Amino acid sequence: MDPRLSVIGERLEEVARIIVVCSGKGGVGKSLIASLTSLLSSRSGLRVGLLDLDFHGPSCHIILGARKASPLEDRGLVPPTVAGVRLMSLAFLAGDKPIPLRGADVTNALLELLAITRWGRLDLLIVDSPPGMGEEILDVARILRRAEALLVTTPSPLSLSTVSRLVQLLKSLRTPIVGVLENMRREEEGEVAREARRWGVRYLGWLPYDPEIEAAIGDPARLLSTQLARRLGEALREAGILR
Amino acid sequence: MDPRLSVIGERLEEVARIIVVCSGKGGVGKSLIASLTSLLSSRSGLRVGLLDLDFHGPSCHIILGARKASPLEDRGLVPPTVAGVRLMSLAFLAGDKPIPLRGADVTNALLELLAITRWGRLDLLIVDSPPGMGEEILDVARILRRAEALLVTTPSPLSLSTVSRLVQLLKSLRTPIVGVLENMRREEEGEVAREARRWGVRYLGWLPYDPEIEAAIGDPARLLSTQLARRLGEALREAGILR
Amino acid sequence: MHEWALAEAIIRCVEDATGGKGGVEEVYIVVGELQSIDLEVLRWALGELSRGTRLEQATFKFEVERAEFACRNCGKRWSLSDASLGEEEREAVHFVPELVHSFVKCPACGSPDFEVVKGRGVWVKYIRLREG
Amino acid sequence: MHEWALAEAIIRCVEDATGGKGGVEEVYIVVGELQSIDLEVLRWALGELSRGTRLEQATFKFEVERAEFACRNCGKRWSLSDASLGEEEREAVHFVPELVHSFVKCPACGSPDFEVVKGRGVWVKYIRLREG
Ligand SMILES: Nc1ncnc2c1ncn2[C@@H]1O[C@H](COP(=O)(O)OP(=O)(O)O)[C@@H](O)[C@H]1O
Ligand SMILES: Nc1ncnc2c1ncn2[C@@H]1O[C@H](COP(=O)(O)OP(=O)(O)O)[C@@H](O)[C@H]1O
Ligand SMILES: [Mg+2]
Ligand SMILES: [Mg+2]
Ligand SMILES: [Mg+2]
Ligand SMILES: [Mg+2]
Ligand code: NI
Ligand code: NI
Ligand SMILES: [Zn+2]
Ligand SMILES: [Zn+2]
Repeated sequence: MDPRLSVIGERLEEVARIIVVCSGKGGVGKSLIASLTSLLSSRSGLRVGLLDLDFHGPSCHIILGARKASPLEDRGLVPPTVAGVRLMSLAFLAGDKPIPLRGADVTNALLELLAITRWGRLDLLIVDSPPGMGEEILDVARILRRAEALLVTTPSPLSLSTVSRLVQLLKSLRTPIVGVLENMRREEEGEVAREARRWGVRYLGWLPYDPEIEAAIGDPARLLSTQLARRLGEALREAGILR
Repeated sequence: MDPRLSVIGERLEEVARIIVVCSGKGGVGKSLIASLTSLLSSRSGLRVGLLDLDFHGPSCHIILGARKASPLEDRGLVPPTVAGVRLMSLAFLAGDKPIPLRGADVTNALLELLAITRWGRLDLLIVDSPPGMGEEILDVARILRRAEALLVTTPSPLSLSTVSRLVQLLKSLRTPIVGVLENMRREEEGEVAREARRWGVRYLGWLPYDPEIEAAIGDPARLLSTQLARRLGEALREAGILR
Repeated sequence: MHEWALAEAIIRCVEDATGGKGGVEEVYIVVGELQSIDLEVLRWALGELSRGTRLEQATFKFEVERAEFACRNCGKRWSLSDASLGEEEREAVHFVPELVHSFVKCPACGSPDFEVVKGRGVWVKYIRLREG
Repeated sequence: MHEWALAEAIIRCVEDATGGKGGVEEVYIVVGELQSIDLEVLRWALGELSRGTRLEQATFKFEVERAEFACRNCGKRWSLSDASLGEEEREAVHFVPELVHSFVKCPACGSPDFEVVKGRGVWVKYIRLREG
C-alpha cells in the first residue's frame, strides 16, 4: 500500500481553496499569473501558498526572486515564505540541474511533495501547472478533487485550439472551471470572449501585453506595481478569487 | 517482443537528416519555427517532412492551414502534402478532441506513429516537440539517435532558465545541438548570445517579434512572405540547414 | 490497410530476434482487440513479405486479446464492447490505439483517465525455430 | 527530519486499510534505499504517533530494499553504491526520490533516462491484526 495517498487529505485540511492555473498551452503566462495572483492575495491579507508543478520548467521561484530560498525540514517540508507567499518548488531541491522525469516519475514526485509539504493554514493554494494534458493535469484532478481551474490563454488560434481541448478534458474530469483570462492582448478585439461563451466558460477579462514585466521579474514589489498587476487584481476580484 | 522497434529504422532509411525543434519552454515559437523551416525548405527545393510530436497541443496543422487534411492508408500511413510539406500529426486522427495521454501512452503513440508512417525519400525531417523534458524528448533521443536539436528561446530569464536545463540534458543524452535561435526579441540587447556561449552552444541569431504573424497563421504563402520568414531563412542558411 | 506496415514490423522483429539462426517454424502473434486489425489482411501481408526470407515456411498463429480498461479515477473496469466508437474514431484507434483516450470515457464516472490493461496492440509472444 | 511526515502517512494508511477492525499487531514496512530514511527516527515517530490509536501495541518491522537502476538507453543495470551523491543531492533525493534523475547518470552511457527498478521509497507491505 502506498502510504502517501492516505495523508494528502490531511496535509491540505487547513487549506480553504485550491486554484490550479492551467492552459494546456505553454508560454501564455500561467506562471506569471499564478505568481502575481499569489502576491496580490498576500497583499490583500490572505494566507496564500504557491505550488509550482511545472517540474521540467519551474518558474515561480524566479518570478518571485527566490532562487536562493529553501524549505525547512520540520516534521515534513515547510515551504519558505517569499514576499508573503509560501512557495514550494522542486527547483529548491534540484537547483539549476535538469529534472528529466517521465510521466510515472512525475506522478511519484507529485505524490511525495503533497505528502510531505506542511502548508499550514491557508486561505488559498495556487497551483502553477506545466503545459500539456499529461500527469500533472490528470493527477491534480484525481488527487486534489477540490481543485478549481483558472484558465489562461492568449488570443492566438494556436493557444485557443489547445485551451479548447483542455476545457473538454476538465469537463470530463469534473474539475470546476473558475473562468478564462485572456493574456497578452495587443489588438483591439479578440475571439476569446466569444470562444469562452462557446465553451460555456466564464470570460474573466483581458490583460494587456505589458512591456515592463520582464524587467520586474524577480522583484515582487516592482511586479505588484505594474499595470498588469493592477488589471489582474481587478479581474480576480471580479472572479471572486480576491475580495 | 515489440515489433515496432524493429521497423522504425527502415521507415527513416531514406530520410537524410532529422532536426528536432525544442526548447523545454512553451510558447517560445517552436511550432511556428518548425513549420516555417519546413516551408522554407520546401521552397528551396528540399523534400521535407514535418512530424508534430506535441500530442497535447498540436499546432503545425493549424499553422500550415491543414486542419482538414488527413493521411492516406497505403501499406502504412502516408502523410498528406501541405504546401510542399509532408505533415504528420495526431490532430488528423483526433480532430479537435483532447488527447489526454500519460507518459507511457505518449511513448506508445510515438512508437506507433514512427512504425507506420511512410515518409518516403526526404532531405529533411523536422520534428516539432512539446515543452517539457519528458517522454517526447527522452524517447526521441533514445529512438531517433541521429536526431539533432535546434533550440528556440525568447530573451526572458524564464525561458533561458529552462533552455539551460535542456542543454544539460541533451548533452547527457549525447544529442547534437545545431544551435540556438533567439525568438521574439524586442529589445536592443539580450543575454541570449552570452548564455549560448556559456552553454557551449552556437548562437544562430535572433528573430524579431513580428506583429504580422498571427494574421498569417493558416496561410503558407503569406507566412513565407513575412519578415520573420526572411530572417529565419537567413539564420537557417547560416546554420547549414538550408542552402 | 496499414496492416502491411505492421506485418513488415513483425517480419523485421523476427529476423532481428533470431539472428542468422536458420528457418523459422512458427511465429505466435498477440493482437490487441483495440487496434481492430484485419487478421486476413495481416496474414496475407505476412505471407507476401516472408517470401525469400527465413520466414518463408513459417506458420503465423494469432491470438486476439480482448481489450480491458481500468479507470484511474474510480477503479471501474470494463471492456471494449461496452464502449461504442464511431467509424472515424475506430479508424483513428486502429492506427494509434492511445487515441482511445480521446473517444472513450469511463462508463461509471466519465473520466478519460483510464489504463488500457490488456488488448492494446500487436506483440510477438514467441518464435519457434526449425529443427536441425 | 521529515521522517515524521512519512510516519504520519504510514499510520493513516494502516488506519484506512484496517477500518474499525480492532488492534494492529504488526506493520511490515519496505523502505527504499534511495530515500535514505533514518530508521531510528522513523521508528521513534511511529511510536509517538501510535499512542492512543489502534496501532498502540503494534510492532513495526522494516525491510530496506536496495536501490537498483536500469538504463533505458543502453540496458546497463547498477546499484546506488556505484553512484556517488553529494550531501545536498542526497538530501534532495531523500525528500523526492525522483530527483535522482537530476544527479545520477548511467555509468555506462551517461544517460539520466533510467528506471528505478527497486528501492525507491516507503511502502506498507502487509499489516497483521491482533487476534480476537
Ligand atoms: N501580460 C504580459 N505582458 C508581458 N509579458 C508577459 C505577460 N504575460 C506573460 N509574459 C511573459 O511571457 C512569457 C511566458 O510567461 P510564463 O508565465 O512563463 O508562461 P507559462 O507559464 O504559461 O509558460 C514570460 O517571459 C513572461 O514574462
Ligand atoms: N517571432 C514571432 N513574432 C510574433 N509572434 C510569434 C513569433 N514567434 C511565435 N509567435 C507566436 O507566439 C505564440 C507561441 O508560438 P508557438 O509556435 O505556438 O510556440 P511553441 O510551439 O514553442 O509553444 C504563437 O501565438 C505564435 O504565433
Ligand atoms: Mg510556466
Ligand atoms: Mg508548439
Ligand atoms: Mg483501416
Ligand atoms: Mg534529512
Ligand atoms: Ni489498417
Ligand atoms: Ni528527513
Ligand atoms: Zn471511472
Ligand atoms: Zn546507459
